[in-house]
This record gives sequence, structure tokens and C-alpha cells, in this order.
Amino acid sequence: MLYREAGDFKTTYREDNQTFPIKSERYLFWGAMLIAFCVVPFFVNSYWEKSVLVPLLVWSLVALGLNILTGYCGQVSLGTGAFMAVGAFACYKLMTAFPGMSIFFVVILSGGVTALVGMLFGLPSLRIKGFYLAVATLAAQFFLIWVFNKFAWFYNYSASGQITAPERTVFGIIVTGPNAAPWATYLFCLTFLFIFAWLARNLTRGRIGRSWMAIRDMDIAAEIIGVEPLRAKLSAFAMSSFFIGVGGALFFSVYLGAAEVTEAFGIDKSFLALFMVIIGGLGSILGSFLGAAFLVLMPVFLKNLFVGSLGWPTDVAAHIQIMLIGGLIIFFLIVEPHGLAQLWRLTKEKLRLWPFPY
Amino acid sequence: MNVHMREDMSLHSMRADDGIAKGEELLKVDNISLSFGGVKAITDISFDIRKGEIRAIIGPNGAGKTSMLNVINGFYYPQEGTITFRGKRRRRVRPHETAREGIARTFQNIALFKGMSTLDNIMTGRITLQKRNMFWHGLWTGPAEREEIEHREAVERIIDFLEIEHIRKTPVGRLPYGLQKRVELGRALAAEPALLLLDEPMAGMNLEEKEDMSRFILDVNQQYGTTIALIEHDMGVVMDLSDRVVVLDYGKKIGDGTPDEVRNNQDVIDAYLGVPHEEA
Amino acid sequence: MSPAILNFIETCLNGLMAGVMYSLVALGFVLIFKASGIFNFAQGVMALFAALTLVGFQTGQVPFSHLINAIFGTDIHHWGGGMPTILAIVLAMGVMVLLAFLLERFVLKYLVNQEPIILFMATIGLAYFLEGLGDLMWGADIKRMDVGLPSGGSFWWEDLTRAWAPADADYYGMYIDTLDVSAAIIAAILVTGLTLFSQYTATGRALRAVADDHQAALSVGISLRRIWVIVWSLAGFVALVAGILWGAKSGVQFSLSLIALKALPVLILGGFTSIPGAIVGGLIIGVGEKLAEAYVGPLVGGAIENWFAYMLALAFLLFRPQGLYGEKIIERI
Amino acid sequence: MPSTVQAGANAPETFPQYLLLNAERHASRTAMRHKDNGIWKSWTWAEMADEIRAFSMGLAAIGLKKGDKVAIVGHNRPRLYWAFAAVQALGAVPVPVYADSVAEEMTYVLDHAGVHFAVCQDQEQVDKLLSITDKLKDLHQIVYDETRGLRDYDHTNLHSIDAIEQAGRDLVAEKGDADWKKGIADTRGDDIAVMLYTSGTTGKPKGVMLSFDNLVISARNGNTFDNLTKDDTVLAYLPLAWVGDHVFTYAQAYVAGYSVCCPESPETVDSDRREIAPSYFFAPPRVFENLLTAVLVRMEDAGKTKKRMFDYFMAHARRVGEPILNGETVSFADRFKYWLGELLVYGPLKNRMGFTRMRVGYTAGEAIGPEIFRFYRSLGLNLKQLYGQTEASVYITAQPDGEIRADTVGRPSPDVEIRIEESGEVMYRSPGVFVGYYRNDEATRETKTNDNWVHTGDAGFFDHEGHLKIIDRAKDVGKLNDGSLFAPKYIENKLKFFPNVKEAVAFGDGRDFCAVFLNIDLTSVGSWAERNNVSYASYQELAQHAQVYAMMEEHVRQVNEDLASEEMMAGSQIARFLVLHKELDADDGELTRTQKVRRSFIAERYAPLIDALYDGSTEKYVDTEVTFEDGRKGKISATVQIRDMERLPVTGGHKEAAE
Repeated sequence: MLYREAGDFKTTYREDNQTFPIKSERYLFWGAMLIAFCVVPFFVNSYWEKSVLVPLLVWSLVALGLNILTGYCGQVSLGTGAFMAVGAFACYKLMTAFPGMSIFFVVILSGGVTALVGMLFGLPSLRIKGFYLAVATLAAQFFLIWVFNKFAWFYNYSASGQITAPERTVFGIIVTGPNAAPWATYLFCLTFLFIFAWLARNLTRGRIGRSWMAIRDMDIAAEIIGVEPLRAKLSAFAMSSFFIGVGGALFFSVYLGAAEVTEAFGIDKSFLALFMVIIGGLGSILGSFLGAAFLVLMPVFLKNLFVGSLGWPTDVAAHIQIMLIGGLIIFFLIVEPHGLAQLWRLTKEKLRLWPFPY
Repeated sequence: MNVHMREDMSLHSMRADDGIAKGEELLKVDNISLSFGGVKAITDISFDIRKGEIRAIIGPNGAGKTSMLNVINGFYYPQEGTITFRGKRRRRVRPHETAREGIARTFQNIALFKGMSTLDNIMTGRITLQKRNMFWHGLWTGPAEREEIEHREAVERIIDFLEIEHIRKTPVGRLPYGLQKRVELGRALAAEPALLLLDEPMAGMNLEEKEDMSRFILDVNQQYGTTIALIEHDMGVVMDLSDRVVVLDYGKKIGDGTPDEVRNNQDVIDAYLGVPHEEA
Repeated sequence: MSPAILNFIETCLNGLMAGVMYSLVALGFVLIFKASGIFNFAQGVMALFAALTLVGFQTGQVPFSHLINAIFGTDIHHWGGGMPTILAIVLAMGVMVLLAFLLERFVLKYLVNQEPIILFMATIGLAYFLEGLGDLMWGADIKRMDVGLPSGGSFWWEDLTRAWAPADADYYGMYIDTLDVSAAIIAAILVTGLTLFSQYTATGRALRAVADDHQAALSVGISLRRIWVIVWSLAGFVALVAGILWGAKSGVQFSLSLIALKALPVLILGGFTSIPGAIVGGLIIGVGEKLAEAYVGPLVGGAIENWFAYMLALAFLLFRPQGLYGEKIIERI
Repeated sequence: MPSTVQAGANAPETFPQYLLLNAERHASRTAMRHKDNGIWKSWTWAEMADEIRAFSMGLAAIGLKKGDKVAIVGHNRPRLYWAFAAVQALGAVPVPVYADSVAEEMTYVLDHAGVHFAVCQDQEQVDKLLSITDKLKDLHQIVYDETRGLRDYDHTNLHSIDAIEQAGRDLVAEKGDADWKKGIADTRGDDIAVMLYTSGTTGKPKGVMLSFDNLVISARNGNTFDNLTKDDTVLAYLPLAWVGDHVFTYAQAYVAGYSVCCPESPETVDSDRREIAPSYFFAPPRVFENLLTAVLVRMEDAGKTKKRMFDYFMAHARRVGEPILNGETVSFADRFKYWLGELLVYGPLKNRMGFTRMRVGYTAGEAIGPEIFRFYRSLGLNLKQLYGQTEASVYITAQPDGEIRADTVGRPSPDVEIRIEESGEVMYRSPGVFVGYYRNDEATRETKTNDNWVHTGDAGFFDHEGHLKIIDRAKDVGKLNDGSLFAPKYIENKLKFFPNVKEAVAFGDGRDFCAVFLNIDLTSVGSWAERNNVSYASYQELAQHAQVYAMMEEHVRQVNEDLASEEMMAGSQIARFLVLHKELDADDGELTRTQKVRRSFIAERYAPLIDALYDGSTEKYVDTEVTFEDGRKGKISATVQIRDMERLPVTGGHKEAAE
């Protein structure tokens, strides 16, 4: 109904292959970016930043990473929590070891470290598939958490076993630590998300994206036409862990400030990430954002509803919240197994075909 | 004003020439035997495929045709026997390495990537020819995008050749059977193969679709000089299209030669008419 | 025998006991996977939920008391009289069957031919849902499970084993918890019962038929839905027993639901579809874990219990991707 | 880059001259687009001129000289359009032929035109030509565009356009294009520009010779009439051999300089039209009809709510759409509701059909059903009717903006004089009048008087607003005994526009009053019967059913009202009618293969019924011989009812034709 595509024709392959081929969608996207970068920072207060925006951005990054592995390459992983922990601890060690280094590079480097660890735990994927691989990643989850718990070197022998993020600046603006301004942390995370979303878009549109999807759809046929399974799967694990590592570093340094490994990066984080990817939509970048938004905003909304307006005790609210999340996941899997992204695609297709039926 | 693509239809713009003259031996299999845990699929089969010819492999169901095809493209490694491709004796390789050497194939029951559109499926055929690494793809604008456009042009020529412009952007899951077979042929052609293995390309097709597919196979062979190994049941098609025929039965070779020689070979007639077969 | 060997035997025995507990949980997984191809991640939470319900009935707790108090501002917790254990168990079993029925009607019916990953996700959703429901109904505080099973050390066994050691060694006999023994016995009974049930009764055969091929089972007139209700009720029963035994051992609390994660390596070893595989796998993991804790633990800082099982399963997988009893995977193209 | 044209100060007279002019004034504007390999490739006027020059000089190099005839065979491809200009630049005459016609049809046309060269699209057309070369003695060079499959053909007199253009470029590099340009400068307005063979409805196809003046002046008038400029875009999808395509996508494009877009293939025309969204669109009624039925059929299986909304707004548009388009005063509420409709239904509908940017749309070639015409106009599309012929370089009459009627063909186009013969036949004279029929002077004399007036062969009259109304083929028009005009087809068309009437046959020439046979449409009357649970055992029983007769009577009454509103036609209102007990069928010889009524055969076969109509009897027993599908002969007998209708006085005068 809202689409007027008539007259919008492509004269080059670059145009035909661009991210937003339909003109009205290009304007919509760049408008949203303008608002996100230039308008929101002025209105963000610490409540909104701490409980909604920063978690949304960080979790979108993590969900994007997992989507590359599970959505595009078809390798199920339950180790997201541990890989976030690797990112967080790498970031902590780098911050404490090289105070001079800018937080931007610290986060990128910790992503790199996680990528290496990810590849290591991706090796089993060459021989085993499906549930068995999920169990292998579970092994990574429990093993890594145990390692960060057991060897004090990781948390610089601090008594409580916790790691806290010292204050760091980017271009002179404080970004981590207690007195970081809300808009600074927001913009910092937003830039990261923008860069990585753009990177994910580029990786999944060309040869690399297609080899991942080929492995996902039918790995025997993919191998026969020339996709090397080792390189494809390991590159998927590496790139996915790189994203999750950066997400973990930001999760620790900007969002939490201080973290205790078993509590902050437990198995529930892995499940949460997997829910985001499934509900958001496997194999879609937009799906990662929609999934993250859904699972970050929904608890906040429920908390306000139950505790805020109905005044119930927090534990009852928490239980109902878990029940509702479980129930909604089942509901989504029944109604639209391909997630919110598919719902968005269907509505878009219906609007383009309007008034004709889909 | 955008630059015009090279209009010439030559597909072999990217693959290095292998220096074998037309008619010379491209692939030779000697005394191949293959068994799956005791079950003998192929016993002691030898034959060759010359460059530029259409070589048919025929035989009743379960004669070992598809298994032989899987041996040629490295999916199974035979217990005994040797394979020489382009003069090089092949050691134990992974299937994706044979794809790089220039062997492409279609599958008996369609193996398309359901999650992608027709265009993307055919583009995956180009994977062995694309060089840009992860870094350039991350950056995208620049060399990676140029390479992508260059390969898109080659794929568009194939889409034009197979006359499937109207389904370029449809997910393959939604296509009818005949068109899916054509997309799969497109994907195999996109790899610009030296040897193209077709596993029953016309199974389940009506007469008109069969004629189209035969025309495409002949054009591929004549226009691009691609050597084709064809597995097919329809004797009419085999006799028209192929230059030479190998006949397999119960995993053994019972006939080899031109279509006419094979038609009058008594063993072949027996195999097809179901004369009782004394156990090996 | 020298104390070292005796200690080794003791660890093995404890390992076997723990192994039985793991295979008990793994059994629940196998049952559902065999019959519906669903990898039921919620088996652990079902055990927790069953245990909570049982204790709730035993102690006469009012279900959803917290919620009612929150809404109506009332303050009721118990309705006075408790309930004899046997009745509580039967009632808890009734609740589990009801749960199975509701589950089949509102969830499984719609997820019939979805991909395995979607079904797997649905069970994780179910796990969250049941966890929330359990806490909401019976409150989240840790409860004591007492169903009259004997517990505490077995002095008789301690004296017997002390005699095996040479007189002069300062060895005080093996410590075996009677609860573990009774748990092992109950598990053994349950397992044999289930094996007999699935091998020889008509519904058992129907269950195996559905496991092999839904369409084929349907074609011979087996009602898929009836079978699923039966299967999920059986899994509920196994969960109840596991809940009782685990609850008696370590109290009814959230960590009980984590035993599901323990069962995974067992399934890897034993394969997803064979009951004997689940049992043997459970025992291997139980013994392996205890031995590793006893001998390898001290070298690397202890508490390797929770990840060792996975490493073992992973190592095993790399050599036999299809597990102990699965057949070799041949890929046809 | 060709240098400036030396054709002298005056405006260019021929298309090659326009080409060189456009290469100057519109050098960087897009002249032509073609969707190929997934994207739209474009050529500016400068590039196109360069390609045509190379093509033209290449053709000259293989022996094409002034006066030769060149066949052009194929679908809408840039290179086939360039062939027109390339051939004309050398003074030769392009002869486009229908690409889908079978080899024999093509043989007559090409042999009659004495074609020396042939430019064709692909292997399919080349094979067709090669199969008939023995019958075409003059044809000695064939040129093809797509090389697919032609690689190893015998290339003695077969060339690819790539080779021809390469040869042309080498010649230009060698000795420049001075003499080529001089050749263009020498072309004059009265040279023959193109030869179009009319599709032979009446006997063998005739080769209409059109001069440059014919086409250039008509094109110039057409452009000014609808103020078409260089900013317009047109989709080239109609057969090349049809005068409509030649004038709209070639002649007017060169004169105005607007861009022409060729679709990827005939199957992708719909999606390509949506991508291009042409601003100027021309199509025969059958295209608009198919589009409308496609819309209605797809809306049938839309959701209930969407369907109700669609019907609601379409009804509103039918009431208010045209007045808004014509700028008449409409209440604010209606205008607001129409704006809402534009947002929800009309806008998206036009967007799906690719008409969002259509400023001017024409339909011509045959009468368009008023229902269909009003549908598009109510959406706010400026669709107009046009009456024309190949012999007139298309334009005879056209409806100016703002004066649009459903059943007229508009006012005489600029520089066109029209007069009505006393036999009712329409005659016209205009700069677009054709030079003559090639090698058929006798037919030329028959059609064109020596002072250049042309017989259209159609009968018509001017209504009180000065709009021409075409009523019938001239030779079918007769006279009632009281002298008033009787045009059977005009009356039959009005009856057939009712969905329940499948066929109608009118009688009245040389009789006291007009009477009509009616054939009910089994599907639509059948579904009416189903909805109102009227039971019937056979077609015959349904046809004679009292309620069906009542329905037919209502339709005839409405047609009489229509006729009454025009004095010329008031006399031929329908006095008596009957519903035939049998469907008129081509197998029984009552219709031609293209479903046209064979009047003489019916008059003789149903003579008893016709007599009954005129001898006042109210019913007539009759039995007629019928051949069933399997060829068996059988008899159908029935007593056919005859109804009398009262004829209304001449109401004439009020503007709008009866709804």
C-alpha cells in the first residue's frame, strides 16, 4: 500500500545488489540512522541508557554474531555465554595490562582473542553435526567458565573473583567506569553496532555468505561444488566469536562495569542469545536486531507492568516473566518458525502486492 | 552510461586451458572396485572419457551408475583401481578439491540450496573461481565488489543461455521440477567445468521439457566444448545425444562403444530385457 | 586388599550410584526422542516441577499462594492437613499426566513436522515455562524431600569392608549412602519395567513404531496423539522418580533442573535412541566423573566435575560420531 | 562522434537527419534502454547515432544501396530499431514483418516487397528465412542480432550485426563519415520512409508506403497534441510491423527525443513495464481488457475485508473518478474519499500495473467496451480513444484532454480534414496520407481519390459536440425503409457489452424496422440462474426461460435509450427481438474462426425466424440442424418467443450518453 516502486529500475549490477534496492526503504533506513545518531543522544537519561538502550545494542551485536554461526552457517552453538566471557576477560586483562591503549582497540583486540578461541572450539564441527555439535559447544561453555573461575590470573588475583572495568576514554570522553555520561556509552555502543552490522552485511552478501548458506542448506552438495567445509565452518566460528567477543567486552566494560564470571556469563546467557536468534529470525541481520529488541525490552516492559503498576512482589513478577518468555517462545515457534524477520518480510511483501492477495 | 559487458558467449574466460586437444583422453578409470561394507557396488570397471565428447553411462536400476559418478567426482574413494584426470593420477582427495580441478555435476534428486534464490544458487557455482579473501569481503566496496559484478555477468550469460530470466529472483523451493533441474544445470555450468557429470538430467520430465534439456546439453557441448558424462535411462535420448556409451549391469561393465555398437550388443539386450542373471 | 584399591572400589561404587541417577534422567530424554524425535530439554525441569508438586501436596501447601496473596492481599500459605506420601505421589503423577495431555494438545500438535532445531528450541521454551510455573505455584524456596527412603551411611557395609583391609591399615571401611543404594534399586526396577513395557506390550510396540516412522505408524492406524500423551506421561513419571531421588539427595531447588545438562553427555555416549545405551552411558559418565574428581581433580584445581563429562563425551564423539549403539551414518547423494 | 549536420538551416525532414540533430541537442540524454542480463542497459542519443552510423556503413559495405527493400523480423530489440535508421540513412526502405507469423505468411509479404536484405533477431527467425530463400529470389544478405546457435552456420551471405558494425567502424576510421552524412543530407521528405503491410482482413495484405513527410509531420502534430517532450518514456512492446508501434516508439521518439525502453523478453513485459513506469502508453483494447480481468480475478481470492474495501472504493471511483479527472466540481467529501481511495486502492493498483507516471494513454484499433474504458479513467488515468489507420500514419481523430467520451473517437487530429459521404462512409485527407500501395496501383486508386481523399471503409457520423462516432464497416451499413441509417455492428456492439449477451445479429437493411437475434452467454446467465436458484435442464430451456427474456428485454430497452439519444441512430431502435434457442457456432458455419458473425449464412439458415420477426407472430416453432462436437448431426426444435419493444422518441441533446 505504501510502496510506489514503479519507475525504480536498476542500470548497474551494483544498484541491483545493494542493501536496500527499493528507494523508499533507503530513505527509511538513513532517516532512522540520522535519528539514532543525532537525535537520541540528547534525550537519553541514565535509566533509559542503562536498562534499555545499551543492553539492546550489546545484545544485538551478540545476536548478530550468533546469527552468522547458526543462522547463516547452520552450526548450532550453546557456548555464546562462554565466548562473551572470553571477550570480557580479554578486555579486562588488556585494560589492566595496557592502560594507555584506547578502549576502542582494546574491544577490537578482545574480539580477536575470542575469535581464536571460537575457532578452537569450532574444530569438532568438522566431524559432528546438529545436536552433537550443540553438546560440544556446551562443553566449551562449562569448561571456559570453570577456567575463568579457577585460575586467579584471569581476575588479577582479586579477592572477590570479580573483574571491574577501570575508567577509559575515547577522544577524551569517558566511556567506561561509573561516571561515564549516558550519551557517551550509547554512542560508543551504537558506532560499534553500526560498523559490525555493515561488516556482517558485506560478509553475507558475497561468496563467503553463499558458502556459509550452502553449508547450512546441504553441506554434501556444497562440498561437491567446491565449498571447503573446514574453511567455511571455521571462518563462521571465527567471525561469529569475533562479534560475540566484542559484544562480551562491551557487555562487561560499558554495561555491567563489574562482573563475576559464573553469574554474568552462565548457560542462561547462551540460551538467551539462541532465543534472540530464533525469535528474531535465523539467517537475517534485521532478525538479530528484532530478536534482541524483543528479549531485552519485553522483561523491562513486564517489570514495569507487574511491579510498577500492579505492585506485585518482585519475585512473583520474575516468575511470571520467565513463564511468559517460555510461553512466548513456544508461541512464536508455532506461529512463525522463521521469526520476526519473516513476519516483517511477509508484511513487506503484502504491502508491495497490495491490493492483490499475497 | 554503463560499460557494456563483453558480448562474446565464451564461458571459458576464467579457467586456465589444460592443453589437452579435443578427442584426446581427458579422464581414465582403470579396474575400479567399490564396496559399502561388504556390498559390492562396482567391480573392476575401466573406461575412458575423451575431451569434447558426450559419454553416456547407462544400465538398469542399481547397476552402479551413480556410484561410478560419485567415484569420478571424488565423493567415494574406490577400494581398488586408479583414476587419471588430465593426465594426473588422482590420490585420495576431498570432493571440493575435484571441483577446483574442473569437475562439476548435477544430482539425481535435486540438491539445490532451498534457502537461496535461483541467482544465488547459480552464483554458488562460481565459488571455485572467486579469489577475494575475508578481508576484502568485509570491506566490500572495491576489489571484492568488482569481482562479484564480474562473476554476476558470467552468471547472467548462463541465465540467458538457459532462458530462465523470468525466475531470476524466485526462491528455488517454489520452482516447478523442470525449472529446478535447469537451475541445477546452471549452477554446474557456472563452475565452467572441463568435465560435466549429469545424473539423470531428464528423470521425471515431460516430452517438451526433455527436448529443451537435450537442446541445452547439445549447446553446452558444441558451443562451449564441455566434455559431458551423462547418466540416463531414456534410450532414445541416449542414442541421439551421446558419442560413446558405457553399459553397466550389477556393477560390471558389459558394453562400451558407439550407440549403434551398444544397441546390437547381446549382453546389453539381455541386461535390459531381464534375462536371468547367473550370480557373479 | 590395600586401602588404595579399596578407595578405588569405593569411588567406583559411588560413581556407579551417581551413574544410575544420570541414566534415570537420560531415560526420560530417550523415551521422548524415540517416540517423537523431539530432544526434550525440559526433562530436567519436569523433574524439578514433579518434585515441587509432590512436596507441595505432602506439606499441604496452597498452590499459587504467592500470586493469590499478591492479587488479593490475602496471606494464606497452607491449608492445614498434609497428605500421606503414597497419595501425594499418586496425585503428583496425576498432575504430570495432565501436564502431558495439555502439552500435546496446545504445543506438540502444531509442531508436528518442524525441523529438529525448532523442536529443540520449543522444549527450551517449555523448560523456562515450567520453571516459572513451578516457582509460581509452590514458591522458590528450597524444600526438603522426604518420602521415607532410608538415608545416611550404611554401617553394616562399613564394618564388612573394614574387615577386607589388613588389620594394621588405618582404614575405616567404605562409605555408601543407603539412599544411593535404594535409588539404584528403584532405578533398576524402573528400567526393567520400561524395557519390558516397550518390548512386549502392544502400546510399547506402537511406541517403537511411531519412533521409527510417523507416517508408517499413522498408516497402520496408530493414533499419533494418543501415543504422544502416553510417552510424555511416561517421561513425566520418570521425571517424578528422578525428582524424588535427586530431591532426597540434594534438596528440591533450582539446581535440580540442571541435571538435564548432566544427561546430555550420557545421551551422547549411549546414543539418543537406545534405552540400554542410556543406562550404560550413565554408568560410564558416573564412574568416569568420580574417578576424574578423585585422581585428576587435585592436579588441576578440583571441581572439574561439571565439565569433565562433556569432555569425555566430546572425545568419544570424535571417534564414533553416532555414539555407542547408533549405526554408521552413510551419506547418500 | 558524428560532426554537425549540414542538412541546411531548415528543420530535419527525415529520421536520419533527426538522428544527427538529436545527437547534437540531446547528446547526453538517454535515447534507448534495453533490459538485458538483469539490468537496464542504456544508450544516449550520441552513442546511438554512433552505433547506427557503424551499422549503416557496414550494411553499405555488403552491398545495400538506395531503393533496396530490407525486411526487419523480430521482437522489440534496440538493434532492430537501429536497423530502421541505418537502412533509411542509405535511402533504402525498411519493411518490418510480424515476428510470430508462420513462414508461408512471411513468404507472400517478402516476395511481394522484393526484399534484398533481412535484419532478424535470432536463430529462430534466421531458420524461418533460410527455409523460404528459394521462393525469395531478390534476398541475398541476412543479418542477425543474437549469435546464439548461429556460430557454425554458412556465413557466405549471413552476417552478425557485431561483424557489420565492426566493418562500419573500420570504414569510418579509414575514410570518415563525410559521404554517409552527405547521403543523409540528400534524403528528402517525400522519399519512402517505411513500408507496412496491413494485416489482410480483406484479402491479401497490401504494402502501405509511407513517406518521411507522412510520418514526420504526423509525429510532430501528435507530439504537440499531447505535448510530448524529451522527458517522456515509452515502453516498446507492440509488434514492429504495426503502424501504432512504428509511429509511437520510432517516429515520435525521433521527433520529440524521448527515450524508448525495450523489455527483456515478451514474457517479462508486465514486470518491465512496472520497472520503467512509462509516461506515454499505447495499447489495443484487448491489452487493457486482459489487464482488467487479471485485476478482477486476483481480487476475487483476496481476503474478505480487502475485497470489501476494494469494491467500496472502486464504486466510489466509478461515481466520482472521471469528473475529478476532467476537473469538474466535486463535493469536498467525495474528493476527500477519492484521495483516501488513491492512498489505499487506486495508487497501489496503478503502481502494480506500472501506470503511476502515465500522463497520456491511448487505445485504438477496435471499439473498447465502455465499462473497461471507464474503469481506467476512474482510476485517474488519462486514457483516451484514437481512430486511425496505417494509410493515415495513425492519426485521423483523437480525443483531446478534457473531452473524453466512452463511445466516441474524438475530434479530427491537427491538419486532418474529415467529411462524411452520403453513404455514411468516413473520408479524410491529411499530411499523413500514404503514398500508395506498393505494386498495387489499382487498389491505391480504389482507396485514394486523385485529390488525396482516402476512403476509410468505416461508416460514422459527427455527434452534436463535433466528436466522430464510428458505427460500422461501410459496406455493412444499410438503410431502413423510412430512410434512417441502419448500422448492424453498432447496435450489436451495444448489446454485446452486456455480460449476459454473448452474440447479437441485427436485421433492418431494406425493412420497416430493426429486429435482433440474441444469444445468451451460458456462463454468466448460468451463474445468474444458480444464484437465483432457477433450474434449467438445457441451454435451450434456459434461453426460452421467462425471466431470461425479461432480462434481455431490459438490456434491449437500455440500448434503445442509447440509440434514442442520437438523432442519426434514433430511427434504428430495436422494435422486435428473440432469443435464439441455439448458440451460434463456428462449427455450424454461423461464425468465422475469429468469432465474427457471417450475416449472409445466418439470414438464409434462419429465414423462417426472420420472417416471423417481420410478420408480427409472437412465437415460432422451428427446428434447426446442429453438428455436435464429435461431428454427429442432430436436430434441435423449439417454439421461440418473440417480444415487441416500444421505440422511444428522439431525446437527443443531453451530453452524457445514457449510463
